[in-house]
Amino acid sequence: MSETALRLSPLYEAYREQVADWAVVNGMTLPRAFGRSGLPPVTLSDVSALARCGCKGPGAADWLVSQGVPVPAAFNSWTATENGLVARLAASEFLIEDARAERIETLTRELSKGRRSASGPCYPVLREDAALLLAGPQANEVLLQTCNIDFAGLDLATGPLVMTSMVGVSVLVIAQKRPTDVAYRIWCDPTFGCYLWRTLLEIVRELGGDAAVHTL
Amino acid sequence: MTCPINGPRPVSEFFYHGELRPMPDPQAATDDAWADYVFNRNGAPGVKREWWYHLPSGVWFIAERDTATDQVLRTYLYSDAVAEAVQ
Amino acid sequence: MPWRLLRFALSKKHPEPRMFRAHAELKRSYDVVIIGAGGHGLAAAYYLARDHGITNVAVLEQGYIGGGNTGRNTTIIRSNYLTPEGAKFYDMSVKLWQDLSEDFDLNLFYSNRGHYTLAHTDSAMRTMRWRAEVNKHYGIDSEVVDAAAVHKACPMMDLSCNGHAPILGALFHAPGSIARHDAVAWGYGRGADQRGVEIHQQTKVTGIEIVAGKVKGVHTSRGHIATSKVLCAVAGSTPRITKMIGIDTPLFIHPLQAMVSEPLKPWLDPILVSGSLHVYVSQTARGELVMGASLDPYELHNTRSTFDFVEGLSSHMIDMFPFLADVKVVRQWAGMADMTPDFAPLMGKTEVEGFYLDAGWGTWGFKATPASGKTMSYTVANDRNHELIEGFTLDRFRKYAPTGEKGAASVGH
Amino acid sequence: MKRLPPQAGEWIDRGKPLRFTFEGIGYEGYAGDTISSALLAAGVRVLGRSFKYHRPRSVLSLANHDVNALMQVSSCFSVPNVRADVTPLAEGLRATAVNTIGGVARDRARFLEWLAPFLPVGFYYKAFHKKSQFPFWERVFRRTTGLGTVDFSARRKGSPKRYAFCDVLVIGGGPAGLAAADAALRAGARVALVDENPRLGGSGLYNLGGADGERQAEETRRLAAIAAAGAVVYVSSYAAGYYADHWVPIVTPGHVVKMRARAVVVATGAYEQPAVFRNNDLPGVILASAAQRMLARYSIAPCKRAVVLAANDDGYRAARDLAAHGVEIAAVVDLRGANSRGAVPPGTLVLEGHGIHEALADSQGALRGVRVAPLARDGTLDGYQAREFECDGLLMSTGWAGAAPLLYQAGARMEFSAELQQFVPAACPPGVYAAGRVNGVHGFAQKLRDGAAAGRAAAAQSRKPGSVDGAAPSCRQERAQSGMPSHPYPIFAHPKGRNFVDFDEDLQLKDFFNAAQEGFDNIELMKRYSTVGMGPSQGKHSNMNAIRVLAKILGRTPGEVGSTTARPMFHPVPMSHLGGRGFMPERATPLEGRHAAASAVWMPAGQWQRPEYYAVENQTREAAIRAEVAAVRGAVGVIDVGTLGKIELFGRDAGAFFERIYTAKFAGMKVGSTRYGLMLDESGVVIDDGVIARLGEEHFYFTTTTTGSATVYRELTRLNAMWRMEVGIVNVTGHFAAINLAGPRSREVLAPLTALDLSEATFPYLGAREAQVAGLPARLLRVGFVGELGYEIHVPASGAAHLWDQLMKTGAAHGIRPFGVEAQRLLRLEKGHIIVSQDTDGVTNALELGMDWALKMDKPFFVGQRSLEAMGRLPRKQALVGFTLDEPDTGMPKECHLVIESDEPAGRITSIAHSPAVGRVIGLALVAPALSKVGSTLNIRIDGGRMVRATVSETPFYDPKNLRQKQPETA
Repeated sequence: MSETALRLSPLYEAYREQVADWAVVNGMTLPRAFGRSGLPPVTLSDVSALARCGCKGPGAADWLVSQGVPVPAAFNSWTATENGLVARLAASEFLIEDARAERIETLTRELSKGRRSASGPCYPVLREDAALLLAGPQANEVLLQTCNIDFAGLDLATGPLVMTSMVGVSVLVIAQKRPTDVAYRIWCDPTFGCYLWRTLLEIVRELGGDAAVHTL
Repeated sequence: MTCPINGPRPVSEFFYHGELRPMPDPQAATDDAWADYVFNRNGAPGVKREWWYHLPSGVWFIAERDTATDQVLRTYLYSDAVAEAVQ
Repeated sequence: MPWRLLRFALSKKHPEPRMFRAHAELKRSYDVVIIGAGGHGLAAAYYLARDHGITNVAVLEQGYIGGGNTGRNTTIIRSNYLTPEGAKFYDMSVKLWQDLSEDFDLNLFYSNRGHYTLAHTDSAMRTMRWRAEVNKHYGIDSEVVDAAAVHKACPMMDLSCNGHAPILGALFHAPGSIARHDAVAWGYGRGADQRGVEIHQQTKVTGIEIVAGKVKGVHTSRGHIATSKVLCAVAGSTPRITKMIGIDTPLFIHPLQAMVSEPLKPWLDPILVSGSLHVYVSQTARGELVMGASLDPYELHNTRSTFDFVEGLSSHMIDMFPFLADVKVVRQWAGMADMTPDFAPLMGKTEVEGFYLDAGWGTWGFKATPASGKTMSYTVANDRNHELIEGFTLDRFRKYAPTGEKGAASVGH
Repeated sequence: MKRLPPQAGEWIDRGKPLRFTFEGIGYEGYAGDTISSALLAAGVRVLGRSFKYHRPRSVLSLANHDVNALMQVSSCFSVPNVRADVTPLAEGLRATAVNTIGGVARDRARFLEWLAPFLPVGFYYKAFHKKSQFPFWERVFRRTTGLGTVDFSARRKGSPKRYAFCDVLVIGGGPAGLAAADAALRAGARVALVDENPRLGGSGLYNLGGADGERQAEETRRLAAIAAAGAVVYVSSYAAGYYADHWVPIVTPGHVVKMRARAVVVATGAYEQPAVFRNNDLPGVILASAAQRMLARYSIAPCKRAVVLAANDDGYRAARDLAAHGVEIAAVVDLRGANSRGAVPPGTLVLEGHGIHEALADSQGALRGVRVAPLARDGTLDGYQAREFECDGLLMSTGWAGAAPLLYQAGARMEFSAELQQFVPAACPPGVYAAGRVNGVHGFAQKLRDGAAAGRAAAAQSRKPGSVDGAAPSCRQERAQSGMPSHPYPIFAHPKGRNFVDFDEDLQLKDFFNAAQEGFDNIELMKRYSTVGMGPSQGKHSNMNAIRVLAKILGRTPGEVGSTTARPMFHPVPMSHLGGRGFMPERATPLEGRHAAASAVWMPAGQWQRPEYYAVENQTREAAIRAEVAAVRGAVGVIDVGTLGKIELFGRDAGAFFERIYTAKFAGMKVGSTRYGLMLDESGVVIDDGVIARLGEEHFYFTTTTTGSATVYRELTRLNAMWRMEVGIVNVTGHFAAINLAGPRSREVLAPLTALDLSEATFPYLGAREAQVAGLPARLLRVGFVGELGYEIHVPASGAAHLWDQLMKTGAAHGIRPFGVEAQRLLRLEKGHIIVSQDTDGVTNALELGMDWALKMDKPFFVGQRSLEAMGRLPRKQALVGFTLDEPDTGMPKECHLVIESDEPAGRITSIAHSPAVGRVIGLALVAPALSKVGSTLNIRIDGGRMVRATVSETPFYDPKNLRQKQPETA
């Protein structure tokens, strides 16, 4: 493993023993490979290294607009951006994720100054989430075995975001339509990350899938 | 149970806090009246306004629920209830 | 084969009389009206008649005898309570229990099994020691034992609980017992009936007449009765009754669920309770495993079942007993528990003269049946709280002096 | 019994023979057989023994209700109470009947039947209870009670549970259910269909009335249409119950599917009901529908020569089915009067107005014949005129009881239909529909129309809730055309009894009369006293007849008697199915791996595991902890405090908000400082404590106890919603890691990692700063929980391991050592700091803690304040004090040992330990106020009942002036 990376993924302990080859992504130590090739019916990936920040408060939406961040109009929905996404959690909280760490750093810096828009204040939210990606044709089956939401019944065109409980952990889930399948992004409190990873991976493996590296 | 923000969800995703009860003015209330407020409950069945919390999203809201039948008549945010009361 | 069963073979006609008479009509007045023909109400009637000579008593029941929580609980009897008030009260109860079958000449299947409250954390071990020390002080047989002793008592149990919650030890309470719950109501009912008490089933109380702060009578679905004393022993329905007379109480009603397995050849001797896993379990005389968990998390005044309950409880049962995976659950049910803020009951006189409460029985009412009958009959007969219930009166809350049974705060069964 | 020639539609695969044993004897059946059908085909007549009298029993229903043919089935381990009538046969399966002594054939417990006269209903209440003798009798009972045996070697199983969603769930794949599914599919609904049989079709494929090829063909066409339309089909599966909001758990062979439907069609059919007459339990006496299932599914002739007891059209259909397969029909005995007979094969003897007076047993105890007697006008049988018929099979077709548990659970209002002699739904709740026999609709064509109507209504409801009135069943016409499917009283007394109403519990007709005589004369009391319906089949074959009997006793109608509630489960469900995988969330701080590498010994703390201490090779636990303590007192230590709750508060009103939720004052608090806070509930009970740091005018950061983080955050957000102050609350518990660096050398360890000026003057005790530490944005709090110079360093969670590594690196030269929870407990005890929930309990109020300095009663308001005011006017109940043990050699008290005064409990120890710093055993205790003065003697009862003495002492025990926390720069 790399001694030099400043950051460790919240999922690191869950797969440390199975990984031999490490890389550093966005300053975070991540597996370079999980040692299985081919496309299994379902894969689980660690995407915690994506840069991320959050904000909340009555003025959060307006403040984000002022920063040129596209704001999803509906509660519990998300919008894709050029290099990431903006998710609206309930009414007045936002999660912004971007592959470019600088973009997030700028926003975080601005936020920490204590921001206020015409509609009220906007507060920073530290987001050190464990971030997972579940993909492949059997991904929905994993969800059906772990959480009580009918993802197949959601209208993906509206960019739905679901806050629910998965194997006993509060999670945030969005479905991303991809050319050949639907991939699910899952975020949870980092201290539940290893448990969530291990539990999901056990089911993923039962279904013939495995952990996989997802290139950010 | 239908969260006003997250929509219908299984009741296991929620935390029940109890009936919405106005707090008497602590200065004006006698010790007895304050004890009644702190300890006593309207334990009889009926339609009650209750605090509920959606655990995964952290949304508090008010549910009007018939505690005899478990039927939820409506749910709304507390701020909306206040707005309604003001009008 | 006991000789007394001979008469069944020898007599042409079934040689048993009615256990409780049917009464076509209510009398115009009674010395005491008891609302609720569950174990508690009937026990109070029994001791009123037997110990205090008060027999002009009506027990009113909206449903049928023992149809409420008496017939819905998991029948655990113990006295290993945390507070001195609780320990002394339940100790009296356990002692009464032990003689009850002979008292009634009715076999209650009072079965002494031993009771283990399992501790999975060091803080739980501390609480167990606290309870044991209080118990021992009052002569109650409780002791803290280690995991090896638990293993000896129940060698088939997985002490690691599937790695989820390793068992560090337990509070062992040797007198812990189970009994045939319905029969308790029948025994008290028959005994009261034989002494002249009238039990009126399918009779609903619709109002209570109060004049100048004193009880004057009771309105029922079958007419009005004059009386100066009303004992309310209706558990989960208490708030409906107290609302009729304008008494506020801290009671709140949550369902308590239970489930039962198919009959199995006996294998589980002790009663086991795990606070961390929310499980309590014993095996009945019929061979069924009777299992319960914690209270439902919200107020509800009906006895619906939830699937969440059987899922959670089964999962934890298998954590403790992995070999039960293929054993089947036959039935689930629920009762309405009248909870108090301090997990101690609500008993005795109230601000309305002649209105006596026997409530707040939450999840601990069955085991209290004899003691509550005994102390409430004394209280009603003498219009003076029995000394054992002084810590349980309603006015303790205005004194900001809750009886701290909640300190035990594991599963309260 | 031999197999019939192969026929179309049979379920067995004759190409796949399977070998198995029953009671140690080898048999062969086919794939597709159940254990019972294979045994019947092999000519085995007795499959089990009854629960109480150990009478020989066999198949009754062949439909998952044969509780007298429960088996212990072994493969790799042994499973109790397996229902042989529906359990698929498997190669090598070994089965024995449950609850016999010495095997089913020669069960030694059969002597119990001789005792029957001594054992009336409820006999066990009437004897055995002499206190001295009960334990003996209890042992006797425990030997005879129970059915199957638990195999302790059975392994843990966790079957995956799964959620599923549909528009219309149809429960029951018989004619009505298929019609409903078909109609709902045509209306465009997403349909799921459940049937407990391995194949769909229900009675449409076996109740053939001799040769109803048309009916079979129509069913087959519909099945194809349903499959083509994409319904999700669950076979060999049953709905365990109906739960609120159309939640229906479906138990499949491998796991539970938790189905959430928008509308539900209950087409669960009906249980055919036995008639009650003497010896109605003999092997060979079966339900007519069971015979039809044997014929059509397993190609077994139920007997060679049959008598059919009929009281409806279905009986004649069964007779024709028998005849079609070459079974001789000795007679059809019709309980109804003249002109009620149906079509029979030519030459068949039909005895109208007759009943079965008794069934006769052969030497094995199986059926050899029946005595048929004419019915008198009062509905009784005239035994003197009985005629004997030789037969080895008696089919009963006298009525049906709706399989209505799911409707009851859904809250349907049921009423008794005198025309149908059946409880039928009068009103169903929204979104729930009944169809077919359970709905009181019995003819085939009628069922199809009823099912289709229900399917259409359900589909419409699923699209637009409330669009269809679920309350009024539109089946009046179909019900009216259903004839009279059930006899009102197919129950016949016999002077010698053995006429069973409940086969599970061996209850005879007279038991009900006797129970009623004893006062148990309403249906609920009757059930509880007699135990009718309490057996494994939950009354599916006994409740209806019990209601009829009680109605007869009371002179009322069954409707007036009413039925008992039908609670889940519909059929018993294995606990592994219910438990599923058993998810148990666990939390871990980002330093879990670092602790493990340092040989941490773990202890649970809620969902977390925390290092209790770090094991050192060749050192005892105590020594390791002592060394950790010594490191903190003498050099420097680090502890992971990341499990503490961490919450941020922003906004103009943040300070005012804190004023209201904590007992301390915050209004004048300086930016860059910290303060200790106690949090109370409304009754003044202490619920949490923590350190509050002011990082900006409108920005606070505070910690809660490890167990309190979620509940404190939740309650604060509720109060914030209610108070409507300008406050933003963010729970960052998991997103920040926290490490407490403590000890006289801590400043030197930290200094190389940060540019922050750590001097006492610029960053004093109780200060709070934000700075870069080891390249990470950090928050530093000068706290003194363990009583030394120390820094609680909070960094984003992903950087925690890096910070830990850097601290260990720079600390190496200073003798740094990680310390665990045990060391911390001792260190804080020396400082007299409380641990909420150890030194307090669920009723300890703030006045009792001796921390009046932390209670700012002069504030306008804080939660719990008003209660404290009121309690302040009342005598206190207890007080928390520090104490020192007088003579440590006399014995060591433990936490929760009692303080005894005047022979009564007067308090308890809450914390205790030997303090190396003080050189004494010190502790905290909650004691009676009279004992709370410094210098008072505490008499403590320890293990073994011995008494030891302690003296109430001032706290802190160690460094009372807190000088060590405020150390100026060390050289």
